[in-house]
Parts: sequence; C-alpha cells; structure tokens
Amino acid sequence: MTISPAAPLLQVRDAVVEYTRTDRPAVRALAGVSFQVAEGEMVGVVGESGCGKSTLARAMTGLAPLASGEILFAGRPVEPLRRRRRPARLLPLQMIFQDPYASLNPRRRISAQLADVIRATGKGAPGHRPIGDLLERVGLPAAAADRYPHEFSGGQRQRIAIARALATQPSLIVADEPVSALDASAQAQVATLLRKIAREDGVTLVLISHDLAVVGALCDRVVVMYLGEIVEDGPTERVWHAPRHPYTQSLLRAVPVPDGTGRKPMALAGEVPDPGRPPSGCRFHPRCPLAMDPCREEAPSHGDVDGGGSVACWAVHSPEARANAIRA
Amino acid sequence: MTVVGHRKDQASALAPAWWRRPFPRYVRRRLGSSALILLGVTLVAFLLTTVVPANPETANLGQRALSDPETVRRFREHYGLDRPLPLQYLTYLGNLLRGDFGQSQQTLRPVSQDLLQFAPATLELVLSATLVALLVGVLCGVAAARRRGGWFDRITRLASLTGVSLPIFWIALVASVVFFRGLRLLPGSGRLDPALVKPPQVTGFLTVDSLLAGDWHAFGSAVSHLVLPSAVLAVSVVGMVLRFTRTAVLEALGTDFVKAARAKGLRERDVLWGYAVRFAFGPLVTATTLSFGFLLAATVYVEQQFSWGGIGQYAYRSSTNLDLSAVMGVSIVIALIFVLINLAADLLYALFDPRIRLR
Amino acid sequence: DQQPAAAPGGDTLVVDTAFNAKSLDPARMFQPTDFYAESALYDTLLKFKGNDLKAPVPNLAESYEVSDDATAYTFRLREDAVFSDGSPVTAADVVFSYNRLKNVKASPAFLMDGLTVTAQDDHTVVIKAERAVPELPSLLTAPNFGVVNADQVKAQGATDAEGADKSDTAERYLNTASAGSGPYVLEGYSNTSQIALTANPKYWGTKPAWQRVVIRNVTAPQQQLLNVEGGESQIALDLSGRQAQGVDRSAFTVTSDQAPEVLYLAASRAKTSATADPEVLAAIRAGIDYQGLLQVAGPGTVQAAGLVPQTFVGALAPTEAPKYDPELAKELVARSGVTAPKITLDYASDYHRLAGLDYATIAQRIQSDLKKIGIEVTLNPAPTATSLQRYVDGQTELALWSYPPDFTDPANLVAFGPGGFLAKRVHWSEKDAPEAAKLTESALAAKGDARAAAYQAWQRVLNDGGPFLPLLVPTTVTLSSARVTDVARNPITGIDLGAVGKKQS
Amino acid sequence: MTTPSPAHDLLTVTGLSVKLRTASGPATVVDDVSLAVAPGRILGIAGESGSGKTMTGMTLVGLPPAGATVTGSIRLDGRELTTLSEPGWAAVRGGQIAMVFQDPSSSLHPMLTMGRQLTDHMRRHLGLSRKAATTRSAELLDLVRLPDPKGALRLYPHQFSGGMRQRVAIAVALAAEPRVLIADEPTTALDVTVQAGIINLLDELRHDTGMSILLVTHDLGVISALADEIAVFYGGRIVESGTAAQVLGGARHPYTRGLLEALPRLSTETRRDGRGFVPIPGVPPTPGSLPAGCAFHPRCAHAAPACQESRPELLPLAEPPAWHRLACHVDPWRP
Amino acid sequence: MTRTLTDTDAAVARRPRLPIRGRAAEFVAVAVLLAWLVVIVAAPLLAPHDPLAQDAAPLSGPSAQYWFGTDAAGRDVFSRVLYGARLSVPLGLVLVAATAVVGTVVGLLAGFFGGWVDEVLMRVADVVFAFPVIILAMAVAASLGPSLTNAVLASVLVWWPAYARTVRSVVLGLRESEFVLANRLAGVGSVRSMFVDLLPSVAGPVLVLGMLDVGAAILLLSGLSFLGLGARPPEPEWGAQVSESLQYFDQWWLAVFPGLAIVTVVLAFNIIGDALRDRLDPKLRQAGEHA
Ligand SMILES: Nc1ncnc2c1ncn2[C@@H]1O[C@H](COP(=O)(O)OP(=O)(O)OP(=O)(O)O)[C@@H](O)[C@H]1O
Ligand SMILES: Nc1ncnc2c1ncn2[C@@H]1O[C@H](COP(=O)(O)OP(=O)(O)OP(=O)(O)O)[C@@H](O)[C@H]1O
Ligand SMILES: [Mg+2]
Ligand SMILES: [Mg+2]
Repeated sequence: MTISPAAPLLQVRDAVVEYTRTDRPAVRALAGVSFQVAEGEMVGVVGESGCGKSTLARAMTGLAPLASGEILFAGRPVEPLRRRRRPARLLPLQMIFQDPYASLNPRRRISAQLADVIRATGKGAPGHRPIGDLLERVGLPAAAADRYPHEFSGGQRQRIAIARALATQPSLIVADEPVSALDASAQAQVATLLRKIAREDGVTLVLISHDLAVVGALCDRVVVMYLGEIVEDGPTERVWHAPRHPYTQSLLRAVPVPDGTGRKPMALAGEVPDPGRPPSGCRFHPRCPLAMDPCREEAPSHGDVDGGGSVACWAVHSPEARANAIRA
Repeated sequence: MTVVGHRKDQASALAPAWWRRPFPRYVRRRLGSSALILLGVTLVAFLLTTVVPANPETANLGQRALSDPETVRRFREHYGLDRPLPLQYLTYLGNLLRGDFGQSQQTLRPVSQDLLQFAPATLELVLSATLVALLVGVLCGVAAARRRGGWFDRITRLASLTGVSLPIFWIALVASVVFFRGLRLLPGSGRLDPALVKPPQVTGFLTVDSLLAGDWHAFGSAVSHLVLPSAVLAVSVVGMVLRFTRTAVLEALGTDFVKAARAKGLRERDVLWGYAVRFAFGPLVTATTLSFGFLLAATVYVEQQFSWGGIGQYAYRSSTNLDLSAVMGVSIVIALIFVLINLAADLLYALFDPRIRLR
Repeated sequence: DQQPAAAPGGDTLVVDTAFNAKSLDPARMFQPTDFYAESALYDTLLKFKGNDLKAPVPNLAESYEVSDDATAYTFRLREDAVFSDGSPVTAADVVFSYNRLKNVKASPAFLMDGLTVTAQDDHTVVIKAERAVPELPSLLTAPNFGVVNADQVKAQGATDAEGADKSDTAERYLNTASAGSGPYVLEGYSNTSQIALTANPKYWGTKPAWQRVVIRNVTAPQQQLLNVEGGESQIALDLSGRQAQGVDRSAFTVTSDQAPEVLYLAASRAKTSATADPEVLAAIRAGIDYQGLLQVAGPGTVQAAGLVPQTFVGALAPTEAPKYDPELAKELVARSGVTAPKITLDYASDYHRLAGLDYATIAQRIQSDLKKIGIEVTLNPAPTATSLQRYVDGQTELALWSYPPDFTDPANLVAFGPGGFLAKRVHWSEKDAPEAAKLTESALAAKGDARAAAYQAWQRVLNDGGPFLPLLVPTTVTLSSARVTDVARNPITGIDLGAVGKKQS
Repeated sequence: MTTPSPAHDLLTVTGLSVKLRTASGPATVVDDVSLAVAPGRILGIAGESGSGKTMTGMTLVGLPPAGATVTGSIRLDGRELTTLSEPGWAAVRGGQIAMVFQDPSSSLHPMLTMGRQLTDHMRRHLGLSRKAATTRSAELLDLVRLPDPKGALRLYPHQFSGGMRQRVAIAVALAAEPRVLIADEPTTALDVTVQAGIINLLDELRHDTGMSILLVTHDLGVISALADEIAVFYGGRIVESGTAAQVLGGARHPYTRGLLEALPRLSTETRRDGRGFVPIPGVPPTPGSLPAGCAFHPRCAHAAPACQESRPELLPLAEPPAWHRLACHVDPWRP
Repeated sequence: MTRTLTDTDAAVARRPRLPIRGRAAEFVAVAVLLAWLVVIVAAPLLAPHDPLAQDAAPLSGPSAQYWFGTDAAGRDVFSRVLYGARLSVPLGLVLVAATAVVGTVVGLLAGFFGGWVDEVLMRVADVVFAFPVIILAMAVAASLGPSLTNAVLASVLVWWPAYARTVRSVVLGLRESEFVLANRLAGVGSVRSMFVDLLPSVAGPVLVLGMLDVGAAILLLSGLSFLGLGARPPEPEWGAQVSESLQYFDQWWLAVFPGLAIVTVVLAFNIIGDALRDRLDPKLRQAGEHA
C-alpha cells in the first residue's frame, strides 16, 4: 500500500451518528467526532459504557452510516456497507468484535470461514497466506482449521477472529473491546498477540476498551470519549501522568490498583445522562467538579495542551475561568 | 432537536397528555396495524368470493327456478351480482363501515344479524374451552416444571402430545358416542334443552344470559350442554398451554432472579408462583392466543358434531352453499376476533411486562 | 313468558332434522324443512291424510267441483275456520294468498302457471286453468298454497298485486310470526338452528296434543338417533334404514315410508361425452348391479322401475325395472364406437337429505360396477351448489341426482321429458326424441284413470334409450319415542304435527 | 491487623467440597475449601473463571446446583448449616446470609416493582407490616444512595441504570439485616466510575453494620481496594491465602504471581519492551479433568517433578504472621 | 486429519445428530413411524384386499377375513387403512415441505431486503394469518374442485406466514450478527453470506418447526377430507373414512380404525418433533410464533 507519509491513514472529520428510536428523540451516539490515525500508530479509545466507542468503531469501518461528517481511509471516503459487496480498497480496513462467541459462525468449520475470506480477498493476491499459516500466526495449530468454533475457548476464538482479519492483509484493524470478555490470562495472551501483529506486520491498530489499563499497556496514544464526544486526546504518557480534562482525571482515579494497600478508588458523581437528551454546553458539566457558568452554556472546543494532544474543557482553555474555578 | 421532531411535537400537542404517553401510543400503533390487517382481510375475502366459479343462485333457487333465466336474473340483480367487481368491492366496504354486511342468501337475514346470533355461541364455546385448558394446563405445567424429568413430567408430556395428536372431528365423535350415547352422562347436541325457552339475549352467552334472567334451570342446561364440546376442544390445546407453561417456568427457574429470590430466603412456593410463574406470563398469553386461534378454526368440526349453531357451522354452511355475503361476513368476523385477541394479547403483554411499554 | 313452558320433556315435542330451510313465507319457501313447519302453521284447501297420497281430503275446503275438461274448479270453504287472530278464513284470503304466490315471482311461483283464481262469494273460490289440470287437487296440497290472513299480512307490507316481486316486503314478518289458521303458531324461526311452534289457542279443528313443537337442526343423522334414544328429542326424520336397524323396537317406533323421489343418473347427450353413444348408455343401464346397489343403500330401498316413484299415480311395476346384465353390458361397450370409455360422474358430496342416502357410497358403487364392464369412471364430488351448477349448465357427463317433487303428482316430473328443463341439462330436446315428446304431451293431458297408463307409457319410452337412468327409491325412516303416537309422514309436508298424539305416562 | 481467632469468626467453612454430576462424569468443582470471616471484615475470593468461586458462594447460602454433593462444614456463629433442612435454610438465607449476584440486570425480576422485591422477604424475615416494610425499603434505598428512594419503589428494574440496579440489588440483600453478605462479582458488569462508588458503598456498609462480606471477584484491583484477607482459588482449591498485603504485596504462589503479572501495566517502558502483559501460558483446567498433582503444574514455569505427583496441601508459611498460607511444593519466592 | 484449502468448499456443516438415547417414547415413536413407512412402501403386499374392490357384504364387523370389518360399499377397512397411509403421510410431508419452502423464501426476502419489501410481505403475512383456513379451503375446493392436491394448496396458502416470520426474525438477527458483519467486512459478498451464513442458521429452526408441523399438517388434511374438501372418493383417505362412518355408528369399526391410524402417525411425528425441539432449541417455537 502506497500512501503519502504526510496523509494520515484514517481521518475522522466531524462524524455524527444517530440512532433513531420509535417514540423517543434520536440518540446522537457520535456527536461530531474528529481525529486521525497515522500509519503504524496504536491508538486507544477509552470511555464509559454507552459513550459511543462501539459506534465510533462501526462508523470507522462503514458499519454505521454517518448522519454528517466524513471518514477517510487512505485518503478516500469509507462508504457505508450496504447490500453490495465491500469494495476491495476498503478490505485492508478490518474490525475485530467484542464477543468472541458471536463473531464466528457456530455452524461452520474454521477452515470454511477463513476460506471464504481468502477467496473474497483474492487467492492469488501477493502475500496471501494459506489457512494453516494464518492460524499459526495467531498461535493456533494448523489442525485447528478442521474444528468448529464451539471447540475453542474464548481466547482461542478471538485469535481466530484475528486470523480472519489478517487474511485480508489489513493495514488498519479496529478492535472493539477485543479482550473485555476474556479471563485475565487470556486477556494478556490476546493483547500480546495484537501488539505483536501490529509491530511485526506493520498493522495500524485502533483499540477500543473501557479498561484504561489495557489501553495504557498497549497504545501509544489515547483518545478519551464522553457521551459521544472526544474530550481528550494525547500520547499515553501525557494523558496518564498529566490528564487535563476533569473527566479523564476522574476516570483514572476510579481505577483500583491491585497493590494490596487497601486504597479506595474515587467515585465519579452522578450517572451518564441519556444520550438522547444530552446536557447543554459541555456534556460533562453536570458531573464535573470544576463546572462553572460557561460550561453550562457553550460546548468547549478542542485546544492543544502541553505535552501533546488536545483537550476540550473550559477550565483548561479559559484562564480567567480557571482562576474562578480555583477560587471557588 | 431536528425540524421534523418539532413538527411532530406540535401536531401532537393538541392531543391530551395521556394520549401521548407511551402506553396509549403503543395502543394506537397496534390499533392502526390491526385495522390494516382487517382491510386486507376484506379484500382477500372479496377476491375469494369472486374467483369461485360457481354461482350463488344455484344454492339458493329451487331446481325448477334455476332453469328460468328471468328468475336467475332477478336474483342476481337483487344481490348486486351484476355490477363490475371494483364497484362491488367499494360498495361492500362502504356498507361494512355502516355495519351492513349485506344479506345472507341462505338465511335471508342481514348477515350482521346472523353473525350477532352465531358469534356469541362460538365465543362462549371457545372461551370456556380456553379457560379449561388454561386452568389444567397451567397447574400441570407448573407441576411438571417443578419436577423436571420426574414421572409426572413424563406423563404430562406424553399426554399433552397425545392431546394435540387427536383429530378433533374424531374425538368429538368418540366423546359423543361414549358420554352421550354410552354413558348417558351429558347432552350431546345443541346449547340448551329444546324444551326450555331461551333467556333473552343480552350477551349471547347462554350461561351468562340465563343467569342474568335468573333462570337456574336454563343455566344448568346451558352448562351441561357446554361441557362435552368444550372439553373436546380443550383436549387439543391443553397440551400446548402445558408445554408453554412448563418451558417458561423451567426457563424462569434457571434465571438469576429466581436464584436471587431463593437466596433471599423466600419459601419455595412463593418463589414458584410469585417469581417463576409470573415470568411465564408472556408465554402464557402467547399460548392462549395461539390456542384461541386454533380453537376458532376447530369449532367447525365440533359445532358440526354437536349441532352447536355457532359461527363455525355458519362458516361451513355458507361456504358450501356459496352464500357470498355470508362467506365474506364470516371471514371478516373470524379475522376480527382473531385480530382482537392478538391485540388484546399484545396489550396485556405490554401491561404486564413493563419492559415492553417503552419499546 | 320467559319461564320455561314446562319441565324438560313435558309438553314440548322435539323433532330433529337436518335443516334445509330458508323462509316461512308461503309465497317464497321451497325447502323441505320449511314445508314441515309450514304445514302446521298454514292450512291448505285440501290435504293428504297422513301418508296416503292417492286422494286429497278436505281441509279448509269442505268440498269441490271440477269441470269435465278439468280446467275449472270450484271450492266451497268451511265457515268455521278462523285464523290465529280469530278472524274467519274467507275466499278473499285464498285469492290473496294465491295471487301473491304468483306475483312475488319467487322460486315456487311456477305452481300458479296458467291458473287464475277468483272469489265467487265469501266462502267460494273458483280456479280456472289454461289447460287441463287434473293434478290440481294434489297440487293444492303443496304448502305454498297455504292460506294467509290477508289483512294481517297486508299490514306488514304484503301485496298480491302485479309487481309484488318488488313491492312485497312481508317476508321478514312472516319469518317472525305466522298468519295462518293451522294448529300451531310460530314462536321463533331460525333457518339454521331451530323452529319453535306453540299451539294455536284459536285453532278451529281438534286441538293438538303437544303444547309446543321445536324442530331442531341436527345435521348428523346419527346424532338424531342419539337424541331420540337419549330422550332429548322425540322424533328423528333423517335416519336411513340401516341406521334404524339397531334401534330397540320395544322402546321406539320406527316407521318407514317410500320416498317420493327417485335417485337417477343423468347421462349427457353432448357429443363430447362418451355417454352420448347409445351403446355406452345401454351398457351403463345394464352394467349397474342394482341388487348390489340396494344392499349398499340399506334396508327398505327398492329399485326404481321408472322416474315416477311408487307412491305416485302412474308408477311402473317393479318387474319392468331395468335388469343387471354384465355380459350384455360388456358386449355393448365392445360394440360401441368408443374404445375404453372414460366418464366423469358428478355428485353432490354434502347431499344427505334423501333418506340418509349417502351419494358418495352410491357413486363409488357405480364406479366399481362400471369398471367391471370396461368403463372407467372418475368421481367428481362437489358441494351441492357447485355440483348443481355444473348440472344446470349442462357440463356433466354422468350426474347422480334426485328431483325433490314440488307436489305429489307425476305431472311434476314431465320436466324429464325431452325438451323439459331437466332434459335440457343433458342436451335432450324434442327433436332428439319426437316419440317421447308426444307421449309427454299426452300424459299431461290425460285425465282420470287414463293418467296412470299414459305416464307408464311415457316412462317405458324414457327407460328405453332416454338419458335418465332411474336407480333407487329409498325409504324415509321416522324414528319416534314411545311417548309419541300417530306419527304419519307425508313425503312433502312431513309429519302432520297437529295430529301427533301423546301417550300419557 | 489482628490475627482472628476462630472464636471471633462469624462464618467458618471447613473442608468444604462440592461434587457435581456433569455430562462428562463427576467433577469436584470445590475441593476441600476452608475459610473464615470475622464480623465487619471482608474476605476476598480471587481466581480465574471456572475456578469454583461462585459455586462456593452458592453453597454457602445452601443453593448448590441440583444433584450436587456437599461435604464439609459451614458454621455460622457456631451453628452448623450443612445439616439444615430446606425450611431451615430458608430462614438462614436472606436473614442471616445474603447474596448479591454478578449481573444486576438479571438478578432482579423484570416484571416486579422494586418495592415488591425489596419487601417480600423483609416481611417474612423481620415480620414487618406492609407499611413498615415500605418505610424501611425507602430507608434502604437511601442507604445505598439512590436518588428519590420513595419514587424508586414504584419503578421497575429496567428503569434504572446498571449502577443503580446494582445498588438496588445490594439493598435487597441488606433488607433483612443479614450478618454475612456474599457478593459475587458485584462490580464486574459495571464501569470503573460506577464500580468505585459500589466499592466505597460496600466498605461503608461493613463499617456501619458490622456485616461480614465474602467478596468474590476475579478483579484483583477490586479485591485490593476492599478485602482484608484474600483466598486465591485455582481449580476449585485455595492455592494461597492471607491478608491483602501478604497475598498481593508478597505473593508466593506461582499462580498468584502469574495473575498479577498478567495484569496490564500503565507504563511506557513495559509497553516498549513488551512486558506490560505477561500472560500465564495455557488455559485454565476444567473441573472433572484436573491434572494430577498440583492442578497448576502444566502452566507453571517452576514446576518440579513432585508437582505432577502429589497435590500440595495448603499450609501456613513457616514465618509469622502464621496465617499466610500456601499450597505449593516449590515455593520459588521463598525469601 | 489434514485438510487442504481446496476441499474447504466441501466442508458441510455437521448436522446435530438425532439423539434418541434413553427415552422410551421416542423409541416407540420411531418404531411406529418405521412401521408406517413399511406400510407405505409395501401396502400392495400387506393389504389382504384391493382397497377399492366392493366385494364384501357391506358393513360387516371385523372377522378373520376382514380384520377391520367392511365399509358401507363393501370394501375391506383394513386394506383401506393401510392404503390411507400412502395418502396422509406423504401429503403431510409435502405440505410441510412446500410451506417451509414458501415461508423460508418469503422470510429470507423480507429479512434480507428489509424496507418496504419487508413491510409489504409481512403485512400480507398478517392478513393471511388472520384469514380462516376453512373458508380458504372451501374457496379453493369450490373453484378447483375438491382434491387432496387442492387441499394441500389451500393449506400452504394460509400456513406459510408461520415460517416466514420465524425465518425473517432469524435473518434479521443474523444480518446484524457479528460473524456476518465480520465476513462482509472481509469482502464476502452479501449473496454468498446469505447462503453460507444464513441458510444453515435458518435450516435448524425451520427443520424443528417443520417436524413439529408434520403432525398438524396430517391432521389438517384429514380434517379437510373429513369435511369433504380433500380426498375424493374412492380414495381411502383416513379423514374421509371417518366422515363416511358418521352415517353408521353401530358399526364402530368404521370410525375407530382410521381414527387410530391418524392418532398413531401424528403422535409419533409429534413425539419426534418435540424431542428434536428440546435438543435443538427449547425456546424456538415461542420465538417464532410470537413475532
Ligand atoms: N442500534 C442502536 N439503536 C439505538 N441506540 C443505540 C444502538 N446502538 C447503540 N445505541 C446507543 O448509542 C449510544 C452509544 O452506544 P455504543 O454501543 O457506541 O457505546 P459503547 O461506548 O460502545 O458502550 P459499551 O462500552 O457498553 O460497549 C448508547 O447510548 C447506546 O444506547
Ligand atoms: N450447574 C452446574 N452443573 C455442572 N457444572 C457446573 C454447574 N455450575 C457450574 N459448573 C462448573 O463448575 C465450575 C465452577 O464454576 P463457578 O461458577 O463456581 O466458577 P467461577 O469461579 O464463579 O467462574 P466465573 O468467574 O466464570 O464466574 C465451572 O467449571 C463450571 O463449568
Ligand atoms: Mg461497545
Ligand atoms: Mg462466578
């Protein structure tokens, strides 16, 4: 794949995704999200349940049509997947789903499922790998091809799903909570595998997870979402050690650390609001310890911060507001 | 909020608030789709009667009159059979809206009057059969679920499978020979001892009407006439009710909330009836709806055997005699009952299962 | 009046029959069940006593005179007869009723074809005919000639004037109340479930023994039997001879009467049908095992010698009936112009009315018989409506039917003659059989004792090559419980309900 | 931290085993487990999926799966529970020992109001009138920090968010004033932000009510935040137990160590050189086909021949504090 | 066991085996069905008489010569009952198969295309579902003549919605299921994914529904024949035989034997269908019917 090094591999521009519901206002699961992924990067997306992480993943791969905005892959738009076959140029953009039990057809052998994908990608394509190789690449014996999904554990199934993605020779894999459904040891195994693939095969990875630790341990960059919006974006180290958005701060403080000291995590007040009726202004303000008048009235826009990345917060970007906040 | 949303809100702002609440909204939506189904049914009924090649006059004129073209022409004119089809349909629909189903060539009465007379007879029969089936089915189903795999479970399984495997026309015959002719236990035809005078029609249910009239004699007779046919009908659906109950209760017994209820220290009886059976409500409503629909069709056999004089016999008679207005009327009424039952089931479902209301 | 008339089984006579009912309006009705009820509600000028069909006896008419050429009849009405509202029955009522029958132009209107009726005085009625009508006394016993209370029904929209087919609106009323002078009055009418009658308190004749009569629709004959056995009803009308066999004769009365109608096969003379070949037709006639058919039909049934049933004037002697001769039949088939004939036999699958006879069984028997002589028969059962339409439209090849008489006289059957409306269904016109056509004419015209011979001659010609093959005359069986006496059954009007007695227990 | 003496313990479990009949033959899913909790203290039970944590919890409320054989002893305040009849258990359940389930959405009946689910057993166990029970329910909901407790009584489970539902489930468990609360993965289905709230709630409750809590979870972070003592399960057995500091700070069993190593670590260095996540190789065993000897030996980097032969006993480590216990033949991290 | 890429096409999903272990009723049911199968195949060899021959004395009771007695036309009831299996059982199967095919096709189309196609098809299904069977059968019998073929036709006309709804709901679920999405993302065409992923998933539910319906189908067809809307005399159809018996009830053998024949066949099918449902999906039937 040849793209100019300057252009990012994936660009999300002001993406909006809505789900319509009968009898109730539509949910804006993505309320104008913009970010980019450069080739070879490993980007993590974190946020609470329902904040739109999966929707973002689906939008990026074309499974969720955009209400507005655009998403470009390798410089060209990602068309939503309709009844037509997916265009070949989008095949390098793959996705891995959360539920390893649902992502394989329980009624077909592994070999049949992989063969379908290989055939679709084009058997003669350069660099194409036979099924056995694919399975070995993800740490399974080639003989596994003859078996049915129910004969595998969750971690193994997730590996098979990764093998299926690899069959298309992907350049970007969007992984939506790939390890959340797995046991601690399986989690580590699959996460390690993903990182290995990303490093060794040069696959760009967007990893979505509600588990901050997983993202922190794997990704170079972190994107923090809240209620359909990105509130903070930056290199993992900066976000971890100097989180600027009050939400990111709360999120980090809520993670319990297994050090045996008995230290209690800090709770974040309030509940995630109904995305169908988001709060005015900054969407986080009802739960924000630093909330002040401008927050209630106008949504903050993203501004760069020291140490890399950007944050959308009035308390960060308006000095006088900040002063007020501190005084209060 | 989008523009579309605004417009919609303004439009419905005229309606009272409760009308816009989720449940009434749900009711409205379901009512709308039911009406659509009924419209479809009228069309199908109408089309059917037009594809039937035989002429209604054959069934309705004497052999000699049939050979007289003038008599035949007058007959066709009188029943509007000489007009173009779409016009006939539109006229028919218009009349329907006014409650006019046309005149039966068989009974020479307005079809609506016939239906009013026969439909309650059938409903009484089907309802009592459903009640019997529900009572027996639920009790046995719960008992079978409690001792899954036990002897009672195995016996009821076989019994309920046997129940659905019996041809109704055959057990009706057998039951009538055994209980009526053989044992002389129960009356075998009609709805009331013919020597008794019918109580004045209020609901059309003889059991209810006789009670309203305070006529115990007639009540006893009506009930005893009801026993055999409704038992025959119940036999064929009690198995379904039982199996649905059993499956649902079993499913409920495996859920976390039943475990949680047990862990709360509730008595097993309370867990069973308060939690597990409660959860089976949805499937039970489904089973009731299904069996009601089934029974509505099955009454044709039973009414014939027991000379019940309900809508099943009317349907059979009018369709064999090509009494077109009656055929259309009876199709529509059967469909109406069916649709209403389904509607009631859905609403009950929504009322009892709070999760559905907001869907 | 909401109280039960009496304890169950007390004063109510319950009669079970499979309903074939439409209307109780004498000018409109033509269905058997209605006839049964009608004859208890409305009196006719003459009637048959019990099941004796040879000569009518006086009823509303005390006596009558007939002109020599049988075209003019003068009836003298009895003076004590009153309607159920107490008003006297007059000649005007008779004239009104008959003219209404003619002008309402419903199915039975043909009964008045060629007749004019006038009132000579209050109690004398004169009927004039265009042609000789020797059958008129029989004809007048038909329930359609029931006399209605003219004043009462006029108030309910009845009219006897020209155009009554449009302007007469009394039918609905006549289905809720009766307006006659018979032993009973109508209590309630449903032509699908039951007809209830109560004794007419003003009846001019002998008061009926039963206070109330309920005629119930019980479709299955077997159910009727159960009901009588179980004491739910007292009389069952539709049993076959076979069904009545098992009945305990000490507790129940079984009476049999020969049916007034003949079961016949109608063979099409249309060119496309194999039956148009005279040899094939003759082969069918000889190829049916009549004795076997009788066995299937059950006890009491006899072979029909001709189209006129035994109970009518002019029936052929049983010895003249067609004979079963399979060898001859095979030979005829071989000789015929048709190789391996294939014929469709139409019959009404839901038609059990005729004395419990099952058309399906008969049809299957015929199919099996004809197969033996090399004719392949395909059965085509259909509901009466469909089947009858095919017959009327002349589409059937072979059809199994009977003709329910409108009145008990052979004159009713001349429609079987070439060119008659029944013969047209099998494409048989006067041209095809001039000799038979002539005999039809002379039979109709014959008077007095000559009638029998004329009708017999007519039938012999029909039996010899005509398209109608008479098969059977079944027996109607009446089952009654021991509590009931004097059950006499007229083939048309059914049980004379007014005459049924009650045994006091 | 004091060493609890048996006299202090509220709930004592000794040699508890649960045997099930499965499709593939009999399986011992809980094997010779001994535990003790003192009033007001939290015992954490950790271990991978299928290690028998839930089974232990369910057995402690007298609800093992149908057909299970339970041996050993369960004593509540000195009273033996294993010998109780079903009605006897029913009195203990809810009233003495209560349970909170993992999934708050499925452990509440979807068609019954919160009020009904809160009060029905309260009335039975505490003999309260309907009115008193309702008042108390509202208090309970207030205790678990539910906004508008009175209104909540009329609502159905689906009208709450996951976190609120779990609070309600906890309130239901607390309703009849139990002395022991068994919390089976009470936060697993929840977001971290919500989880933090529940952790704090449980901690306050045990302080306020003096209730003992058996906290079952696979999340070592949650255990670390709450538990006073920890028991680590593997293949139905306890492989290591001790205070939170002992087990998490100075883990001695290779499995405990493995679990800790497998946790993702938030650090740039480990990410760069790929040490962030060190998986335990292999997959957890299934009960019924446990490896001979130490059940962990096929996955253990330190396995010695002895590990394949005999099952190590859970023994107190030689040095004080005496109740850090370990079941390992090798004990590679012996100081 | 090594497999090469080339023969993956032949890798057909393994059907769940029919487990009949340890359940007496199911054993007996299978045995009964096998016995009837033998009857169907070998009726001419097994039947002592020609089922159409009217050689015997009508309405004579069971005897050494006529085991089940004779009917009104003098035919051997035993032979007629045996031959009746040749009509009822295959036609019941044909009816269910045809219904399943029609319903599956409609359900697939509705589920796959969604939108107005779905809307129209499902509204039609609603209407058809609400329409009384008997009347439709009557109309078909009246317009095309009563025959078993037409009875099957009429039944298919009203029965397909049950299958269409089940299939549609499976398809709707599958269309959004992760494995279908994953395959489509990997470039597998939607038609192929429909056949490869959807059909096998639909086959299970349809099979179960079908097995459960065979009994009902046999009952429906015999019921229509009983009403004179199906079998045409002299066909020895069971329902028609019971209907013929209505005329004569002292002759109990006329009704009892054909009735028992129906009951045994239908019960056997129902037991097997029920067992299959238990194994494959205990909740399937409800899900399918309460759409
Ligand atoms: N198909 C849908 N129809 C309607 N609303 C939806 C649909 N899918 C998601 N939503 C709503 O959109 C919002 C975002 O959902 P999404 O699944 O993207 O969140 P998430 O961050 O992935 O959450 P989780 O961590 O629970 O997976 C939620 O409020 C959800 O309820
Ligand atoms: N009803 C049952 N019948 C047979 N085996 C069972 C049953 N319930 C659980 N098991 C098995 O018992 C073992 C222990 O299960 P348990 O639920 O206690 O594990 P757990 O540690 O709670 O796991 P998780 O973290 O997944 O909840 C598992 O292997 C499970 O498969
Ligand atoms: Mg998600
Ligand atoms: Mg668990």
